[in-house]
Amino acid sequence: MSFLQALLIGLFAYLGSKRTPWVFGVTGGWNMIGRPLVAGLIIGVILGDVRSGVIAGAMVQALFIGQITPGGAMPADVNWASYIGIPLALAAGGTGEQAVALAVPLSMLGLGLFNFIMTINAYFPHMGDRAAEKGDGAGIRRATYLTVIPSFILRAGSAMLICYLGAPLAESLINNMPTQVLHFFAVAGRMLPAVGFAMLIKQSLSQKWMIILFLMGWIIIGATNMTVTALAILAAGIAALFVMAKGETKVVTAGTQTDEEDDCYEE
Amino acid sequence: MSFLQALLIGLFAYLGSKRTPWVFGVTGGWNMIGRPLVAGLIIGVILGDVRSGVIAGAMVQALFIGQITPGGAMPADVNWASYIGIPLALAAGGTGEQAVALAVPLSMLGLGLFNFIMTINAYFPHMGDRAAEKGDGAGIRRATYLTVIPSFILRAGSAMLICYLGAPLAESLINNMPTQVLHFFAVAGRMLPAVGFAMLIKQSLSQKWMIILFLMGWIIIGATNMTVTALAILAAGIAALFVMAKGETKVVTAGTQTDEEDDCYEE
Amino acid sequence: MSFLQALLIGLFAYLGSKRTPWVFGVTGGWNMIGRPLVAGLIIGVILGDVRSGVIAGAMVQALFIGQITPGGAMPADVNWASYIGIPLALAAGGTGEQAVALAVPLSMLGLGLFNFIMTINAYFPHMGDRAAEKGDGAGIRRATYLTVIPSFILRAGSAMLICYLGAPLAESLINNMPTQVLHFFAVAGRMLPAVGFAMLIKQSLSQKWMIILFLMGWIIIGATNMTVTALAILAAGIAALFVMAKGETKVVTAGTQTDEEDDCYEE
Amino acid sequence: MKNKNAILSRKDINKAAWSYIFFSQATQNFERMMGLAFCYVMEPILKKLYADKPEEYKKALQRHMQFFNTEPQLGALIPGITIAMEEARAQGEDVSEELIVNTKNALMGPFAGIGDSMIIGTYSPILLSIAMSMCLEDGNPIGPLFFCVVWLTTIVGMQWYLFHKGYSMGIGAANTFFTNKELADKITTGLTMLGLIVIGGVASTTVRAGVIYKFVSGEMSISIQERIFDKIMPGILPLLLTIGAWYLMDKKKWKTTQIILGITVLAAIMVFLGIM
Amino acid sequence: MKNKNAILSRKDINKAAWSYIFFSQATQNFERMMGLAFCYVMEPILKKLYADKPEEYKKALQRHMQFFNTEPQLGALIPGITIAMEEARAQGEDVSEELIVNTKNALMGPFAGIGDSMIIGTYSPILLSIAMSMCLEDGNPIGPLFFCVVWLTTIVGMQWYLFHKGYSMGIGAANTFFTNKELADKITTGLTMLGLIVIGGVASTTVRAGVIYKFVSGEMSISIQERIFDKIMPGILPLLLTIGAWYLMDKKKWKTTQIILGITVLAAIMVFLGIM
Amino acid sequence: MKNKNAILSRKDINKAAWSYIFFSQATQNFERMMGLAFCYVMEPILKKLYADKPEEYKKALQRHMQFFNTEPQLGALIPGITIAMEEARAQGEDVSEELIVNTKNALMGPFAGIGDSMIIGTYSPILLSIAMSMCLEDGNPIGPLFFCVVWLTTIVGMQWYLFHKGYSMGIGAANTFFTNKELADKITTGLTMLGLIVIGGVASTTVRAGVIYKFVSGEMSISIQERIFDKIMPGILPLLLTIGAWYLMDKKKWKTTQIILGITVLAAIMVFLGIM
Ligand SMILES: OC[C@H]1O[C@H](O)[C@@H](O)[C@@H](O)[C@@H]1O
Ligand SMILES: OC[C@H]1O[C@H](O)[C@@H](O)[C@@H](O)[C@@H]1O
Ligand SMILES: OC[C@H]1O[C@H](O)[C@@H](O)[C@@H](O)[C@@H]1O
Repeated sequence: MSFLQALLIGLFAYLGSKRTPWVFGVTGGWNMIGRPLVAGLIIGVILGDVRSGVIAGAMVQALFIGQITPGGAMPADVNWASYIGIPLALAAGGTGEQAVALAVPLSMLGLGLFNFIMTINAYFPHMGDRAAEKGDGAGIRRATYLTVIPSFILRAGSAMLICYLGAPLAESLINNMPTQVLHFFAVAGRMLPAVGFAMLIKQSLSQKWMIILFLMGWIIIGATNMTVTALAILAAGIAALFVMAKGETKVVTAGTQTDEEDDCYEE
Repeated sequence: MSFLQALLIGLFAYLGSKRTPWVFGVTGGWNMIGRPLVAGLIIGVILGDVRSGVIAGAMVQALFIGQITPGGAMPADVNWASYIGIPLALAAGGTGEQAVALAVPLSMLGLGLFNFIMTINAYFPHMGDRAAEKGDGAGIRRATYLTVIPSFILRAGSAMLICYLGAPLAESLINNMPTQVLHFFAVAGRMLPAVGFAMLIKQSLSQKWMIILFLMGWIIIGATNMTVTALAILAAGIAALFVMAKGETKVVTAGTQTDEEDDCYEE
Repeated sequence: MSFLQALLIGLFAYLGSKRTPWVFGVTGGWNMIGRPLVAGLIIGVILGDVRSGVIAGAMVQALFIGQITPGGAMPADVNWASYIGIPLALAAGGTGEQAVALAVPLSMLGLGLFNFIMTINAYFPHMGDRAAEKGDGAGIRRATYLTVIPSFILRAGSAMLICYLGAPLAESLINNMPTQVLHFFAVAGRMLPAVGFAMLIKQSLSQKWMIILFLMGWIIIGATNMTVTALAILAAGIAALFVMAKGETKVVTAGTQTDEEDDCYEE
Repeated sequence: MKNKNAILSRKDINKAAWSYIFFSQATQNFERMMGLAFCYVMEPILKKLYADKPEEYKKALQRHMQFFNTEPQLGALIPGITIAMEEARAQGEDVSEELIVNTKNALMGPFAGIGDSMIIGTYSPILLSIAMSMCLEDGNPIGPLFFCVVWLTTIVGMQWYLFHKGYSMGIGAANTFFTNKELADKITTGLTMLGLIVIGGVASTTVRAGVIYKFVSGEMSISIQERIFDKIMPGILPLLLTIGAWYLMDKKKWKTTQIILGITVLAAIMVFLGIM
Repeated sequence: MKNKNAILSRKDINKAAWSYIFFSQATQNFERMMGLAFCYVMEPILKKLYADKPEEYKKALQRHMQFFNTEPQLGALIPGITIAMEEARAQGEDVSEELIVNTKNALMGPFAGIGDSMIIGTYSPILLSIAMSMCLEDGNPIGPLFFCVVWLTTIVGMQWYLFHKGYSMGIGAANTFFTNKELADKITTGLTMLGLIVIGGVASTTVRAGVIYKFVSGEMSISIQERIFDKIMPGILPLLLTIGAWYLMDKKKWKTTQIILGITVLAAIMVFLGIM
Repeated sequence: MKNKNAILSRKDINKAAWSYIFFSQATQNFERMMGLAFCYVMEPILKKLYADKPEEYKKALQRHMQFFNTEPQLGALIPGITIAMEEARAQGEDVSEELIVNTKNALMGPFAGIGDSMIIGTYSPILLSIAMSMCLEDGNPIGPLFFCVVWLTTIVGMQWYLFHKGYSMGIGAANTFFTNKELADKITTGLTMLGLIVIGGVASTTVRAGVIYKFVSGEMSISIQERIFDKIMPGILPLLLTIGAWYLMDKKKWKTTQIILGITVLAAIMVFLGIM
């Protein structure tokens, strides 16, 4: 990997990190450029092998597809997985399997960096406090813009350096990796997405019995030719039927609760 | 096409038109003989090519399958499409595609005839009025039977004449039709049924959210091996579950509106 | 079939009969060893042809899969079907089809034996009554243990004898059976399970409209790739949605029935 | 339910039922729709009922010459009820002319709506699509024959049943329908839902639209339809087309002809551009 | 919930549970059904409880010799409850003989119904059909072995759990079941629905009927099954057969044997005519 | 709804909306989360509103420097509402500082929960899985391009809409949300259900686990996966894995890292033993 290539990858690693404002903020950055699928295309273009990049991106994406970060709690660092795992795998002549094998451990290691930035960034609001006290609008803007710097240095820097310096190591690592170890990462990589979905279920489940809905979705996709879009429409139908069947009544019932009952609407 | 063949086709065109009483009224006439699918078989028998007739009938049928005529409002004249479109296409040596290409424009043109008959037929009730005033039962019967005549002349006549005289024109038309034009009619023909279904949805939808049911049916057929019969059974199940889940309550609630609680246990 | 083989088959016939306590009572006996599927394996081992035994067992099992015996009412004697039908078929060199052809009539004939045992066994409770009157615990135990004997003699004996003596007859029967008769038993055997399911529906149906659920299950399995397990999960979802949509309301309504409103929050 | 000393015989009702089945729609026109035919069906009945009251007979003829319109097949219940009401009136019961006319008018709307969507819009398409699947590939006549047999027997049978049912229930039929609102609601909702789902299924096999354009760049050739639309959902385009047509019709108040024109123009453009 | 100064030890209950699991159905007969076995299970318990009251012991033995019948596996809850009630009575609490007998009688019906349809009619067919799919094609012993292991462990485990649950909840168990009607209803409805759907699925793979007749005319040969019935819906014939059998059984009160005979005759005729 | 004599122009709101879209998450840290960025977005607005009240301006800056956290994309409604409230306050309406802060705090929780599960947890996986299916087999760039275009336009559009909606509804938006509980409940329940079903579908195509071990005995070789697990249900193992992970997380309070470790160790053992 040439230095320029590593530099470009570092830059995009930063653009796809959580605190980047440049491309429509978190929407175009973390949630778009930061996605392994998109990263795969970008890295593929940079390294001159779009095909392998996209395939590796899609395979690494599967690891993190259901991942949410409630309240800033990151279960695994997608950024290093994408912007270090994929390029090193491609550089070593590998593709999807190799990218997954690197992404799994890198996503663990990257958590340290993520939490470090989340911690040091706590400095800037205090700078903002002081400006606010003085009614100094420019000071607030300054504090905001300065927050960009650590993220830039650490994200772009780490990705660039590890890609550039780590390439030979990664190459020998991957080339000498016993097939059983590669197989282990593949197996683990296929199982690990369960964690993201478990978080998602926990987050979404307002009532315990609703877990059955998750199971229904699983089974319907497994036993029919539905695409996810079709499933979403069907799911909207099921939800609408439920809400309408149940909801209608409330209104009727409300009617009976004449005089004093007004707090019975509680649900 | 021989004159006799054209004559027979004209006759069936009349028997499949909306006001024909002969074959169990509207049920055996308009809604059966009038259907392109059935017309295809009849025309195929008359022209001596059952196979092509049935295929053309089925393909033209697809254009109008969901069509309803609420309050006499006809969106497209199925009669001309069936009894002029199909025979002319067969006579020209074509089959399904050609029949569709002729059926699309003919179904538009035929609307004029349909509305003309609907208008002039308004004469006969006045004849009936006069008979009623005089308590003349025979007069009412006479008015009723006379109504049959314009329909017969116009429907049988138009189909017969156009089939007989139009055959050479249709032949040269179809044989010289650029493939792109044929392709255009095929494409339009596949898209046009959307209109019938849109009318049907509009007619059926008592509450806005129920549009999701239409989508559910669409998706289920698309993603499974269900036949329409199977879907109808499944749909009956969904409807029953909804009605029972929702309906039951009303009864219960109704119970609570009385002062005596003993019927609240009602299930 | 050697005498020893017939003896062993008779023994297992008894162990799989309804009143056998030995293998975790009715659970391991009648409901497990007594199932044609399991019987097929056992008989296969005894006769030295596991493969044919298992296949015949599975095919005979299909005849009785939905069978219940509410209040001791047995629609068809599975025991003879399994422990006489399968071994005789295997002994005659046949397998599934032949086993079914023998199982159908044998299951009818066996009913006589079943009802005979159910009747003579009514003797033992009276023995128990006398012991109870005298407060004689040992007497009760004696009565209980004695009940085992008729079942043992009749079930083991009948299966053993018919298998041993009937083998030549069955062989000539099966070998000389016109193909149309064999075909008849196959056709009847495929249709007869309808009876078991009809009983099951009758037993399960608390409200008439719920028959639609049976139809839904039928159609879903037919039109998708769902296994029965997947269907069971989906069914649990449908049931949960229904109960939750309907149930919720009752609670609310129930709330209105009390005089104090404070428990309206009940969920 | 049946009048003890009925004036009308079973034969009279049978005859009227056949008249209705054959003629219900035969006089259709924009002014009175099914009015003349309705009077034609009633005439022999009225003749018999008011045999000795010529004035009543005339008035009765006139009231059944008025505008009447419904889905004729499901609507077979209505003349049945009407005959029972006329019979009661002829027997001197307290059935006013207004009540008779109002009952007809009150019933014809709901029966048009439900009939159009359930009989013409749901049941017939179900049969047609089964029949089409039987013959589309090889032009086998079994398809149309199957349709004719099943359609004719079930629908003529239904009309026969409803006509007699209407007569035997008499005015009670109308009452049942309008007072037990809850049950009527349940049935209507259930049928509507059933219908919509089935219509969706039939539509998905009938409306079709697909992009034939392939993006070609160098050696690579990407079918837009297979690569994009089918991955989102097979049939996404015709679905959008149908929902779009409904939207324009329902929300934007486009007329049917405008939508037909719109689709035709759209098809022409797409074909011209080589997209479809 | 558990009695503080219990007379019975954990070991006593365990022993009774095993007695029940092994013997519940061992004395089945048309007169008392499970009666004798129930008494047999209770005997050592009663002996201990009424060690110093021989008259009570005799009366207790007699009351448990009475008719008793339920689905024995799901019904394992009932002897558990009964033991708790007898223990309470032995400790001098206000538990009358009638209450004990009535509780048994009140519970045995629902547990028979639910047990038959859920355990024998739903759970067992699910396992069996999975097992059959594992071995039907090549006679692999894994099918029956799978069934034995899963069935035995789950059902024996369930009985063990229910028996102890019954004992530890005591009379409360019965109360819970009968007073919290709403919850009981919800559960019953839910299980019934689940069962019916699954039964439908299993039935569709088990009941089979197909027309083999082909209509031949000249060169054309039309398979009636493929061309007509499968287009309507694959499996339409066995479905009609099953629903028909249920209809005759439920509405026309046919006996099981009559239906078996009917189907057999039908099959014979169809085979004879070359239709099936 | 809109203030008649508004101080803020359309341009001010547009500018603030863009600030928010670009910077909402840019200052994220463990202490204040989105606090500083929120103040940054409000600053030009506050400057204009309190142009002649420097003390008010300072206090306003300080109150928007406080802790704030929500799902930033769905949460775009909140700054919109906040601006409207500040404007009302500047115009002398009775809007206390507490009310402004409390409204922000009350809304941020629900919007975080719904936003995380619907936008990040449901909508994004839908798009991603479609996109992945477009490119996985041959590395076609159309997959990621499709994702970028659809995601960016819809989500930026949504933020833009919500921000302006929040401003135009003002405090009414919050009221609507919290007083019409029934509607809010319906929507939340519906969306939750929709989300869970879709998540289940996506999970089934993503989480994978299969046994490669084959039982070999003599000539016979039985694939445990195909012969047992697939017959029970294809995908039964990953389903159990996912449900197990959720169970440990939800009921046993395992931490995410513990579960990741657990799965990794499990995978290692299974691979080592040659089972997976
Ligand atoms: O949970 C709400 C919200 O918290 C933080 O702001 C981030 O982790 C966001 O990604 C998340 O949506
Ligand atoms: O809409 C009710 C009814 O109106 C007219 O009578 C005709 O168009 C019928 O086909 C239609 O069913
Ligand atoms: O119906 C309840 C019950 O009755 C009898 O005891 C037996 O036939 C059992 O198999 C059945 O479960």
